[in-house]
Amino acid sequence: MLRVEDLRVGFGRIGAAPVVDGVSFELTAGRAIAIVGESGSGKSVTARSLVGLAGAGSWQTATALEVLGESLLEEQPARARAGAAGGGPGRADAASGDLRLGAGDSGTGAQRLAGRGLGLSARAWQRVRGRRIGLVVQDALVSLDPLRPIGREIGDALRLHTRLGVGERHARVLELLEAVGMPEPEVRVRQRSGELSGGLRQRALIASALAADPAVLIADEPTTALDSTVQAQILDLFDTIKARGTSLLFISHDLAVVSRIADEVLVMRGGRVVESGPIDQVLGSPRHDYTRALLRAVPTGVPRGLRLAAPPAGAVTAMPVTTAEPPTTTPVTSLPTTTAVGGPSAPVLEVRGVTKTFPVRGGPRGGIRSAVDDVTLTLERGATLGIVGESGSGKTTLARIVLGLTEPDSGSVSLLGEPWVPGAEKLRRPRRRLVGAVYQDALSSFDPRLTVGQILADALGATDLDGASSSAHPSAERVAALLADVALDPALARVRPLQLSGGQRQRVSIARALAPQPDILVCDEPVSALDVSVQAQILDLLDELQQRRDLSYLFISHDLGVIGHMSDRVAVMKNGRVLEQGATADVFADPHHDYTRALLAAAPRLPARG
Amino acid sequence: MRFWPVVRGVLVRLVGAVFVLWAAATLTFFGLRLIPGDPAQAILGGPGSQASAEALAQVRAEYGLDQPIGVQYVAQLGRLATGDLGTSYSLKSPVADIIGSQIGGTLLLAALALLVAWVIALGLAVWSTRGGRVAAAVGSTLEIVAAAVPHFWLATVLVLIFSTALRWFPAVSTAGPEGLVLPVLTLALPLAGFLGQVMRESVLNALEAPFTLSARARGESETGVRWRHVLRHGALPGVALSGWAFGWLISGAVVVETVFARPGLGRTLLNAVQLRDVPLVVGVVLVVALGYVLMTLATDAATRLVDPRARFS
Amino acid sequence: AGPAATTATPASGGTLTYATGFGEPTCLDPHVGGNMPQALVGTNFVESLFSQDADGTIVPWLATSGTPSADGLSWDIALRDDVTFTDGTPFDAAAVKANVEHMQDPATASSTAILALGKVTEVQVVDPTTARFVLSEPDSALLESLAQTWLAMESPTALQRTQEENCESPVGTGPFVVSSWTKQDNITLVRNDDYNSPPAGSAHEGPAYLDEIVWRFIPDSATRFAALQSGQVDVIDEMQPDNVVAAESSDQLDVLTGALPGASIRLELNAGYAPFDDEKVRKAFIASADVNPGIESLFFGTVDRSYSVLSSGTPFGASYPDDFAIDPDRANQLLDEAGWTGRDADGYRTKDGQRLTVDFPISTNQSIPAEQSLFEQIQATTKEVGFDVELHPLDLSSWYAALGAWDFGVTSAIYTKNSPDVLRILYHSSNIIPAPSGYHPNNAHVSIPELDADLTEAGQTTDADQREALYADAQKILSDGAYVLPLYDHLQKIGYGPRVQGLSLLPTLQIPTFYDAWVQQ
Amino acid sequence: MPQWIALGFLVLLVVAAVVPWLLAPGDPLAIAPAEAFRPPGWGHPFGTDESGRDIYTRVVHGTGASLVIGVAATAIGVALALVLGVAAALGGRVVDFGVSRFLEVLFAFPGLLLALLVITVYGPGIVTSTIAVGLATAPGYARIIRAQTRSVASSAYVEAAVVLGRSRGRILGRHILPNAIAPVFVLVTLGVGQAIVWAAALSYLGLGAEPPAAEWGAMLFAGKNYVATAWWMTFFPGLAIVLSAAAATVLGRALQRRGPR
Ligand SMILES: Nc1ncnc2c1ncn2[C@@H]1O[C@H](COP(=O)(O)OP(=O)(O)OP(=O)(O)O)[C@@H](O)[C@H]1O
Ligand SMILES: Nc1ncnc2c1ncn2[C@@H]1O[C@H](COP(=O)(O)OP(=O)(O)OP(=O)(O)O)[C@@H](O)[C@H]1O
Ligand SMILES: [Mg+2]
Ligand SMILES: [Mg+2]
Repeated sequence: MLRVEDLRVGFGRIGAAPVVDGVSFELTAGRAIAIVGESGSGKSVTARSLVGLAGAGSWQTATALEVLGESLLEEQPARARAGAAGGGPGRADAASGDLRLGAGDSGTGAQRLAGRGLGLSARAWQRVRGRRIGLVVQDALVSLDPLRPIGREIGDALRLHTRLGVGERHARVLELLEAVGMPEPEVRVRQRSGELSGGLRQRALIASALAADPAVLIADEPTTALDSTVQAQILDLFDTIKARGTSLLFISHDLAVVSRIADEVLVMRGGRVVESGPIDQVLGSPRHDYTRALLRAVPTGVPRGLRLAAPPAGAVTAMPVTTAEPPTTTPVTSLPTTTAVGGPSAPVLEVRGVTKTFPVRGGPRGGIRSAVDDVTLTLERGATLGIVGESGSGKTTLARIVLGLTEPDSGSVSLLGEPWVPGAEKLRRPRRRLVGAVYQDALSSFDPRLTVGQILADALGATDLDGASSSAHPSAERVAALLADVALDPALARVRPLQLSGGQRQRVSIARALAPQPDILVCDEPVSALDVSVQAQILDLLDELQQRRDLSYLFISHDLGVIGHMSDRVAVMKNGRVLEQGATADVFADPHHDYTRALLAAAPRLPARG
Repeated sequence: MRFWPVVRGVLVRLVGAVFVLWAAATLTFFGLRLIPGDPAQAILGGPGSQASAEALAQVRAEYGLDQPIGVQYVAQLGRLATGDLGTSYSLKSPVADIIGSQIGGTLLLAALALLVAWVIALGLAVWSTRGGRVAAAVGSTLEIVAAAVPHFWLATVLVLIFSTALRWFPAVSTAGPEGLVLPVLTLALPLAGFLGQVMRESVLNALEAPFTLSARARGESETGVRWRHVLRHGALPGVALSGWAFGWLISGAVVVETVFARPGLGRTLLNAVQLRDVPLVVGVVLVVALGYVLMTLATDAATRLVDPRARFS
Repeated sequence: AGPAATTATPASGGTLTYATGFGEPTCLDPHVGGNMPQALVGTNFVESLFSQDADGTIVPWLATSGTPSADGLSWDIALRDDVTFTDGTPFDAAAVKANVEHMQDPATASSTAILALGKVTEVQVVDPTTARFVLSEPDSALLESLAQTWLAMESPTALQRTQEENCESPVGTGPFVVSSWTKQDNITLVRNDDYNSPPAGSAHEGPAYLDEIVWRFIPDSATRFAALQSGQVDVIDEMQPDNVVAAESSDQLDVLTGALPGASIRLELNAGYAPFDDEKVRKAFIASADVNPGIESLFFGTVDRSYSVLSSGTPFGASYPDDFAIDPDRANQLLDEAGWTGRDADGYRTKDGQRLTVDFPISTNQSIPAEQSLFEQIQATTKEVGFDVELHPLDLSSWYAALGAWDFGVTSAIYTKNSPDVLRILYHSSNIIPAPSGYHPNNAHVSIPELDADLTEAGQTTDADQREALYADAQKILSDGAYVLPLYDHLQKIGYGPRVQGLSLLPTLQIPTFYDAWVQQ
Repeated sequence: MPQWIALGFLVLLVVAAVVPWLLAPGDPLAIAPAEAFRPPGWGHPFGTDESGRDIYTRVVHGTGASLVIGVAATAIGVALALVLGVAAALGGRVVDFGVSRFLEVLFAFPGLLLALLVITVYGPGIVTSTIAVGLATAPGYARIIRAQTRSVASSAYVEAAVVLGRSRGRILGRHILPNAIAPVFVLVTLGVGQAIVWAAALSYLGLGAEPPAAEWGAMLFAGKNYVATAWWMTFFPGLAIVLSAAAATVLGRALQRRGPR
């Protein structure tokens, strides 16, 4: 169906610094190949190159690129073609057997088009796209035109590739929506993507890629933004598609998801395929260190206290400024679980009967929505309370109430036995230093004008409020100490957060939270935006800090694996209510509530470790 | 539950609109009374008239101009509240009639200028983001220069070129459509410069957005991408700015109507201010403010219609 | 300039488009208020009792003759008996009486009548064709006054209507009738087919040739000229000097000019207040204000320098060029004598720490751009001797307000009147006292008993020689006292296109008349 | 690249404004009626006007007035807008409602009329037209500042500061104001050009700088009467206006692109 041989793609000068470097694979009918790898490893660029949309200023070469036996490479002699393309430097040498796919539109700045593949004429590519190869691009949430009804978006593929009339197209769109499991297709066709949830948008996008019945479907991270139950439904959908004989190229950074769907897997790193082969073989007995590290980093099923991250073997992420990532935390490989599960200890935080409702504005029904509904929780010293639930279940709202940022409608929160919420901010302020917060989007939690050093110095200043700070230390030293605490190079103090990698940002965010020496950290999805390997480092760091400082965590995540790894106790939330809570092991082993069971069942798992 | 928020929303907007109208009328009323010049003279034939003492006294009494200004204000508000715009001091006919006879020309001018500005801006934005570096540079230069050209100057230059030299279009308004060409262009070009800058930005954003990638991956041609997707996104900020543009156009109409000798509200306003014709100025201001309010409501509604995202914000 | 005078015979029919830059009247009835825009359009549909010929001599029009009584306290005006207003009302002595009463009615607010008919106590209907004007004192300028369009005859039936209605569609005896008035766009005038009262000197009899006149308002002078050039309009007024030159050198366009009667364009020095209450300072100003080069360059030779307070179109004007000689040395000497001996950092003269500042409010509605440029040049040349002339362009209301408050040192005001009696209006001490509206014609604040006596007497005597002597004396007094700096004649400048034939100016106020005009089809 | 040209041009303007005699040693007010209406050529690179004044000298010397009007008017507008915008964003619902209505009134009020009223009350001149333009442009800025302040005030980093226990005053001073105002500087650059055009429009209606000041708008106003015979009288001041407005815009846009995020 699809044969790729020695695909190279890069941006800028032709031939230099490829971001995809020698990728080859062959995809046969009804089978699925998965590409895994960390962020920036070149997965999406590979996918886009196959339909000639690598991006503005891109170049591509390959020895073979065939769909259904037809070559997508230019037919003319390379020389003529290169001449037409402007005879740029680094033109592939015909003698070496390489064939140029051609350069993407070399537009710069002013002309920010996605490149049009020049291997084929623009017209020829248009016949390939959607008809032979369907592409579900990354970022499903924003990949449908927000101003057009999804019915039109899906219908476009039919309009472009079939001769169906308007009425027939409409009927076919409804069929497609039905096929991808969209409820109430007649209503949905007229809605625009802004009116749909993430899962529904992803389905609509898949439907539009499938509309013209392509032989090959490329799906780039199709489940990343979704709740696990929705993810499970989408994966089922891919199973069906595969069963119908469509070949699937599936891209994900989540090994568990990949193991569920793919027949073969390619592990990419820095643009190269480091390992490939049948899924069971690669995941079961990985040969390459990198694959092993990836597998290790998956927290699912890993007991508390075990390190996830591999010992530092050089730069783990592709970001350039990460040389100083984890120098101090290296030696520990395994930590004893000091805090016994449910061990007797004084509660540091008590949430009693907290309820919060929001008026629903602009919604079709009007009225109010309970974001948090009569929630009662207790967090003990030195322990981690995990909160898990789907999107919209009220996790963030609860965290904000605990942080004293949102007033609950009723109920109360007490901190170290004393009233905390509700109450005047003035009364809370002196004890603010006791509670720190780590957010999902670290970047937006930093004042964009400040450098890392200034941010941390600011946070250190907060301790001055109660006079308890060791003002003897000049702040530069204390900032350096803080950075060291989270295993960052003190030189980063002069850098702005915008220039840091995701993992580094989250470390800075943790350092800031630690600055006033809090007792409690509220972590709202602290690792959801990170790659598995980076996630592993952050989770290890949090773990280690908890040990060292006797911290209590209120740890929020939608990822059951992460929650399972991190928490002593866990609370499962849905629609603002806590459905079930208890010791993590108990809840995971023997869920009482149907919803918890569904959640656990939906979470994809890796096959047993080899 | 479903009914009240809607009614409440409408009420809030209504109260807001009435407030805006009231404040505009008040500001105008006191503003005009502050400036030198006697309204009684406006009534008696304009400045420099040598009206007799009796005539002035009679007129002052008749129009209540001998009352304290507060009383006059309340009286005027009372009349306005009942929908009575009063009688023009200088033209001696009902303000409503005068505005009625003048508003058509201005609205036509403003609407056409808005439309033309829109088409030029959108066309330029879409074209110049397509044709490579040179086109992009030309496009953005044109936009920036157009937005920087004072329209009074533009009017004179257009007349010189298209009327005096080339004789394509008449220099002053005519009954037919050809007389509208130069005035509309004069108003539209600078506006197109503004709108174009904003639209280009959103066209570029739309071209980079994942949904256009998605459309291309579906097999959509470049033309299709622009026509079906990018165009709307480019147009959106134009719609949102139309309320502002309306106010801008009315200010511009003062100059354009004078230069091209077109009847209209802008010229009426200028003359009325110069003659201290309080009821007429207040009337025109009220109509313009009402126009602005309606235009804002309309663009809000239009934006919501086109862009479901706006409904949730 | 234009095409050689065609010998083609006049053809009836067609529409002529006129574009005025004088502005749009707020009322078409010239009795109400009374300004140039009203006179311009009004001349087409109302007619006066008398007219004037090119020499300024009174000639009959709707009246056949005017005879004063021996004591000069009444005038018997004989009227034509064959004229009817366009609404069918006959023109007779009762109509004249009704008209004068309308003009004098305070509600009409005629600014012309308050001065021109100030001496008329009543009009008696002697018989249908004789109206007797009874005066409180003799008025030698009565017939001249009555020749002005602002005192023209309107149908007494129509005058019975409300002022609003009469403003919309006044009814007269003229060659055209107001057909419609679209505010800020145009007035449409259609031919009066029953017309039978052309003024003396007309080229034909009976109805006018033109079917219709479209009277447009084009305030912008550049646009107005462009419209004439492109043939969009046939006739324009208020031409700018450079356009006059351009039109004269074009083979398509032609220009009609005539000096408007009344005062010349002049600067009036406010002698009532500092610094011009000091004659030496006034003389210094006049001796340093070098206007001739500016008049030459700015007006491209379309106007001549005037040394007379009266325009060249007004009888009895007297010129005293020597009084206006440029002599900076003398100006400096005069200022030194007047005590303005100090100089400040900017080079302006000072006295007791006060700068020699002269406020100069300029009406942007009345002063054409070339004139404003001329004022800038005066500002520059008087600066040489130390005057700080501050130019303040103002809209008409603000300008009148500034004048009314005597808040100026020098200004330029237009006064059009077809009689040397304009001197009495402008310089009689009684006209320092403002009208109730605040308006005072005597802007120079001239208050000289001998001058008052001269002007009063000249206004009462009908003896031409005596009038000439008296007016000459009056003008010499003004000139000696350096109250006024005459600049040039106020010209009516009418441009017209190739289609237009037979256009002429009525001498009374140099207003274009379309009675004899016709357009080539 | 264009922004460097723009910057260079603006620097030239500032030089012209501060030390005009460096670029044009002549007297901008010196009349020479005999030299009137000379087309551009040797001695008079931009020609002469109706009073024989050198237009190049006048354009150079007029830079100061035009620039001052542009900058000062924008400063007035922005200052007013800052007060209104920040008050509306942070002052609670009542203040916000009041200020928002007030802004709406200013928006609904024809800008030119506002300027006209201010000018007729206080008399024409550079100062009045500066104030008038400032007032007329304030609501636009205020609206932007209000939105900006609101989004900053509800941003994650302000919340992070609350969590750290900072006082309201400190948060306002350290985080909200600096971040809300930063984009305003870009607006100012964009606004200066527009203010110059606005002020020129007032001069055009005879309401701007008083003669014989060599202000660009006033020069344009004087020149338009001779546009058919002496094009250079309007062309060069017009060019100066268009170029400075365009240069300011180009620079503002460049700054905008460089701004954080
Ligand atoms: N249009 C482009 N111009 C320049 N560089 C690009 C472009 N698109 C991608 N790259 C670079 O190519 C590399 C690979 O990017 P790619 O998007 O394929 O990564 P990915 O594996 O899909 O990562 P993720 O998991 O975050 O989606 C990155 O270093 C990226 O910065
Ligand atoms: N300020 C608010 N105004 C109105 N509704 C709100 C507000 N904040 C939250 N909600 C609503 O409350 C519900 C719970 O939201 P919350 O953000 O707590 O969910 P969550 O579990 O954190 O979801 P996610 O996993 O997507 O972050 C949602 O339906 C949300 O729409
Ligand atoms: Mg990707
Ligand atoms: Mg959340």
